[in-house]
Amino acid sequence: MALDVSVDLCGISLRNPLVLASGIWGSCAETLVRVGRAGAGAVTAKSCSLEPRQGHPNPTVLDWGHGLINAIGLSNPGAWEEKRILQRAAVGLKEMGVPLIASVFAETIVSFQRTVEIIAQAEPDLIELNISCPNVEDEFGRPFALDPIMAAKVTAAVREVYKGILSVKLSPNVPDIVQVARAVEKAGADLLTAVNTLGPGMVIDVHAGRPVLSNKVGGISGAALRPIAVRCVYEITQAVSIPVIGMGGVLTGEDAMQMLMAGATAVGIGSALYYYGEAAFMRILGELEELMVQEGYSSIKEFRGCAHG
Amino acid sequence: MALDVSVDLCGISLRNPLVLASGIWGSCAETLVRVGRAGAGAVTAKSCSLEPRQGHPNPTVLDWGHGLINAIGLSNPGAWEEKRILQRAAVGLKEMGVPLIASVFAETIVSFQRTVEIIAQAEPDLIELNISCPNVEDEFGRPFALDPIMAAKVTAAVREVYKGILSVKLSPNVPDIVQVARAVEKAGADLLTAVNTLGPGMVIDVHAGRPVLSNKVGGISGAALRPIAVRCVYEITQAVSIPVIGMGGVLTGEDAMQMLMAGATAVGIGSALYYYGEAAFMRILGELEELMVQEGYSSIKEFRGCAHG
Amino acid sequence: MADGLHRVFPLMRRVEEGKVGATLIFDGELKAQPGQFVMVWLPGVGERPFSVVDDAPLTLTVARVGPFTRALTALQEGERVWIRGPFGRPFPLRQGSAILVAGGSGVASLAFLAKRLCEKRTEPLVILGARTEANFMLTWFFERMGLCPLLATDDGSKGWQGTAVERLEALSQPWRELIYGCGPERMLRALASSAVRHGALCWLSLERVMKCGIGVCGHCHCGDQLVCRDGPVFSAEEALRLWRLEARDNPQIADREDSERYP
Amino acid sequence: MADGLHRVFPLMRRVEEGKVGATLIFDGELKAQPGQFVMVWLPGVGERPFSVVDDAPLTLTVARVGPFTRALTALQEGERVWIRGPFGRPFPLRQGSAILVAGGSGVASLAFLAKRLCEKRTEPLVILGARTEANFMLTWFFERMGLCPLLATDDGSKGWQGTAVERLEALSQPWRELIYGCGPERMLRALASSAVRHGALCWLSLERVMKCGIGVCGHCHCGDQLVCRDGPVFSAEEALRLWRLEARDNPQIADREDSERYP
Ligand SMILES: Cc1cc2nc3c(=O)[nH]c(=O)nc-3n(C[C@H](O)[C@H](O)[C@H](O)COP(=O)(O)OP(=O)(O)OC[C@H]3O[C@@H](n4cnc5c(N)ncnc54)[C@H](O)[C@@H]3O)c2cc1C
Ligand SMILES: Cc1cc2nc3c(=O)[nH]c(=O)nc-3n(C[C@H](O)[C@H](O)[C@H](O)COP(=O)(O)OP(=O)(O)OC[C@H]3O[C@@H](n4cnc5c(N)ncnc54)[C@H](O)[C@@H]3O)c2cc1C
Ligand SMILES: Cc1cc2nc3c(=O)[nH]c(=O)nc-3n(C[C@H](O)[C@H](O)[C@H](O)COP(=O)(O)O)c2cc1C
Ligand SMILES: Cc1cc2nc3c(=O)[nH]c(=O)nc-3n(C[C@H](O)[C@H](O)[C@H](O)COP(=O)(O)O)c2cc1C
Ligand code: FES
Ligand code: FES
Repeated sequence: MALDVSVDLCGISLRNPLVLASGIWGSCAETLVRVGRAGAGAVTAKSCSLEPRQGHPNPTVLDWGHGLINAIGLSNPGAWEEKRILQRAAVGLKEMGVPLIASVFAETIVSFQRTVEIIAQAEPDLIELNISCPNVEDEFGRPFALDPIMAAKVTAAVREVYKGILSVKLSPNVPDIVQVARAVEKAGADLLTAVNTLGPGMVIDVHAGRPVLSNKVGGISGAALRPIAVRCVYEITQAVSIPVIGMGGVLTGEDAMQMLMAGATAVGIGSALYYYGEAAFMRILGELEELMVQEGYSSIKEFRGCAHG
Repeated sequence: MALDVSVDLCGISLRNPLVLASGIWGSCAETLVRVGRAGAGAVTAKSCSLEPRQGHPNPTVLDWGHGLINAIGLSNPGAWEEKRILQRAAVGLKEMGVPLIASVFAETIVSFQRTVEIIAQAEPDLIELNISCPNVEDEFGRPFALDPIMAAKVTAAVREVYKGILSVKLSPNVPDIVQVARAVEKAGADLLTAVNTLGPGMVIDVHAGRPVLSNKVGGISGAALRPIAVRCVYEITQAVSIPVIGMGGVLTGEDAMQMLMAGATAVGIGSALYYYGEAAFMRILGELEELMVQEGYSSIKEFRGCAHG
Repeated sequence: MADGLHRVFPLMRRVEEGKVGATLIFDGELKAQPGQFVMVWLPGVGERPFSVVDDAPLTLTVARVGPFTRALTALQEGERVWIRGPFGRPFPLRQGSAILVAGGSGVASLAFLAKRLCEKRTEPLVILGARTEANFMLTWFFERMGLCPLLATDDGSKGWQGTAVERLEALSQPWRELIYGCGPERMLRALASSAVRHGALCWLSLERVMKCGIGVCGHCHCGDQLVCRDGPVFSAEEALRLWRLEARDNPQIADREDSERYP
Repeated sequence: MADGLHRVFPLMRRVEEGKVGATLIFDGELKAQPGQFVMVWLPGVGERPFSVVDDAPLTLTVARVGPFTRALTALQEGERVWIRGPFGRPFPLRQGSAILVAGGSGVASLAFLAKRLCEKRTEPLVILGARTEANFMLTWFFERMGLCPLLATDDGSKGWQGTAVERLEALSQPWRELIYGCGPERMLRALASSAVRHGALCWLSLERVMKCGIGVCGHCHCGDQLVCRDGPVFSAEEALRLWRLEARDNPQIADREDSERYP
């Protein structure tokens, strides 16, 4: 019997559940198209802000042995240039039927709205809000993602100006991710992306006697993040009724199946590209299909969320 | 020139900075003494509560590839039996000059006090409060460690009934560990232990379609935790003036040096015993000494905290 | 990535073992050495340690003593178990002629040892003890190798009347150089004393209730050793030291009843 | 645990290269292939990519163009650098006779290639270009191998007056089958067109500003390729395709000045 690995994400049809995560390869139209060609079910562009941002000086990304640690500093060419990039990417992706997800971040609610308005002009299939960046209006500059109330405010504000499909990307670095997920759902998100990087963490070079990243600390992704991400997706999907793109440390078909069994509707792939390049998609998909055959599943909905028992 | 690896922990002299972490091997007097004999600078007993606790059924601990995940469920024989265990361990350890750290947890503040009073009768060199357990008096049953105010209350309450050296063990699962550290310092802790396990995380067996741990979720320790733990220790030691026992993923001398450079006064060793048994201590110490020679350090204070720059 | 998570093994064949248990032969191999054990997980039921009886195909022999072993021995062919391991230190395979003394389900690890010894062409003498005739397990396994185990039953229903250790003491032939034992702790204590008295090299496989199985939690300690990691196999001298350590601190332990492990 | 963190290399010897840079020979080896690069971290200064000139001992040749390269070329013997890598795809070592065409600090990776070719006893013809005589680097390295590079300077102060590619075009001898090029992008464009026109197999090493260096961040893209991961070596045909892709989307890019990379 033929395997059906397609999934439906808020009415968007994905040929398979594997989605390129934001910030990996997604800073130019050509690489986004390339990842689509390589088999991704959907692709996410790198997060962009209203104004261009330089990002942090090197070193910015390291393989510390159990995944990556990064403090890229959200470098991006700004919303107007990003709009052009998305438009170009959309042309190539549309041909292949691969949905395009745009990602937006900002340091104030108003700036979130403005940026989304510009990015929406490129008509991506979905806009994802990366709220794991400092809220400059907060007295401690805490990221929006760490506070259910602020996370909901951003969501509601963007909801006002954007009628398309809206995802909010959650941070694992909170004592109770369910609170944030519920708040964001109530504020009008159509789906959730979970999770962003963990930590932050720090790697000290003992010969230099100092942190390696120029930013000192960075977000943890890859294998080390996996069990945390799986737990987050499990908890969230138990508590909300909107779909979740689950991500964090998915490097194999088995990892992807864990995410789906935890309740994810689609699965983000980021750090895996460090290990396997864009071949990650066909590799992970092949392994997932093999597991499905082995376990006698013919479609993904047969086992989605089954770990909830 | 001779290397001096001894450290001073609130007036307690440790022949080397490596401390057995709570919960690994520390559930009986004989294994505690054995770890002392194997070269530990100090040893911590498993956390105990007022009443005996059974813990969770198997599976309770797993090697998931990048460290351990555990949900032992804080099984312990209760404070009265633990007192006997500590007394027996103290005899063997005193001979070797290895300090003994007791660990206490409870689900209410009063029960923390009662348990500490009993354990104090065994006269351990130091009592550590494991506050990463649910506070049953909190409306959400959140662990004390996740709330600076509750963490401070426990500390102050125990401080009242215990005049010996008191450490409080912090959780990495908070958006701002510095707040908790400061609150606990102010409430009277003599030192801090950082950090307890990360997460929780979840590992799903895709063939079974369910979480492997009987408790579904468990705390992450070992390599995956390391960069998070190093960052926590770095942030805490920047903010408080009491010493810190840094732990989380220390498997090599280089890892131990990272902790010390981040500002730790001593270094906890837990999951490393899974990989190397009690030989972990001499192995890590040997590697640390080799690095010290290589970098021209003759004592630990020469590089402690140097990563703060 | 090398990890310690479970692998799935479908049951290929189940062999009933008298009235007390079953031998499970799985579809798949798991490289192991005699004396090592695996942790068997039945999702929703629990996870328990079992000695490896053979590694190719993976074979376990299970005595029904409680809920988990009841579920395990009721598995149908094609159903699966989840296994991690092998764990623990194996029996040392020393040069010389050996006697294997098993009580109850202790026969499992010694069956594997007998197989390895036969492969090395040093046929061991095997003594099996059980309460009563219907409780013997794996006798067919030894017979298949051409070994004829000496049997002993408490009630005399089969073979010698008495324990396996009494049968050993009563051997007409001289003791061999190497003694390997596995079974209920009371039997192992008797065996250890005998072996030391006879000056024989002797190794015993101990059991303790296991949680992690990987030498982390400390639950399985016996004296200052962790049975899952430092054992389960110890020399008789070491076992005697560990029991003394235990008894010193828990006077009641010496006469602990472990009859439930001796079907 | 295999990771991608930095290793420390003490500087063993520094060789001044005219007025424009220095060659750094480190105490230690780092297995690499010609065309690959490493990320060099100077704590507190920054981290930048450099081609490997030799891997045993590890050798880099650095043109002083800004703050990092100034700090790097000012290192004293015994001082240390932090290195991760090597990264990227190397030059393919194909059978046949080769011409190596280098401009500016592009000489670094081609020096390593020349060494490997000489080891295979297929001596390449080497053409080096620079602005002026004082800007040549590593000529001693080629001469030590018995190679006599043809030199070209923009100002005619040494060798042929003109660019390295013009020198190549003016060769009296017929072109060889294999062309390898590294240098400023303007030069590489000219070289690629020439090579394609002559029907020669040609590989070029491109440069882009790198952040991660490990194919993650996407910063170093050229068309749909990531220079750090898919390159830095591309065939001339592929490079031409990538430049066309780039130019289509950024019309201003075609005439971008990269003189700072061409001392
Ligand atoms: C190293 C080792 C090897 C073993 N090999 C075999 C074997 O080859 N064949 C066999 O039949 N049995 C073997 N056992 C014993 C087997 O693990 C127990 O019989 C089984 O755990 C009982 O589980 P239950 O739920 O059926 O019974 P329960 O009713 O839960 O317990 C019955 C008895 O089994 C023992 N037990 C329970 N839980 C555990 C545990 N987690 N770890 C260890 N013992 C436990 C206790 O003595 C308990 O009193 C071995 C035990 C160990 C430690
Ligand atoms: C694959 C590769 C191999 C290289 N090999 C060599 C070599 O062997 N020898 C050599 O001298 N130079 C080499 N370079 C160039 C070298 O990396 C730059 O000269 C150096 O980064 C300049 O740093 P700076 O601080 O001194 O100058 P800056 O003032 O910071 O920059 C001067 C110029 O250097 C380039 N540059 C700056 N930062 C980077 C960066 N992160 N990545 C790439 N280029 C950058 C830009 O063109 C910039 O305009 C190589 C570059 C790449 C991409
Ligand atoms: C180098 C790098 C850059 C990233 N940049 C972004 C970003 O711009 N926006 C964002 O929402 N997430 C960003 N992330 C997070 C990823 O999208 C993803 O949530 C995370 O890496 C976990 O997935 P993984 O383990 O598969 O990498 C970045 C991650 C990495 C490693
Ligand atoms: C199996 C296991 C049991 C643990 N039990 C306790 C405990 O009882 N009390 C406690 O404070 N910490 C406990 N911990 C946490 C450790 O003390 C330590 O903080 C953590 O494992 C991080 O260190 P590591 O990475 O070196 O293991 C336990 C950890 C493990 C792996
Ligand atoms: S069962 Fe945990 S240490 Fe042996
Ligand atoms: S520098 Fe990051 S992808 Fe090339």
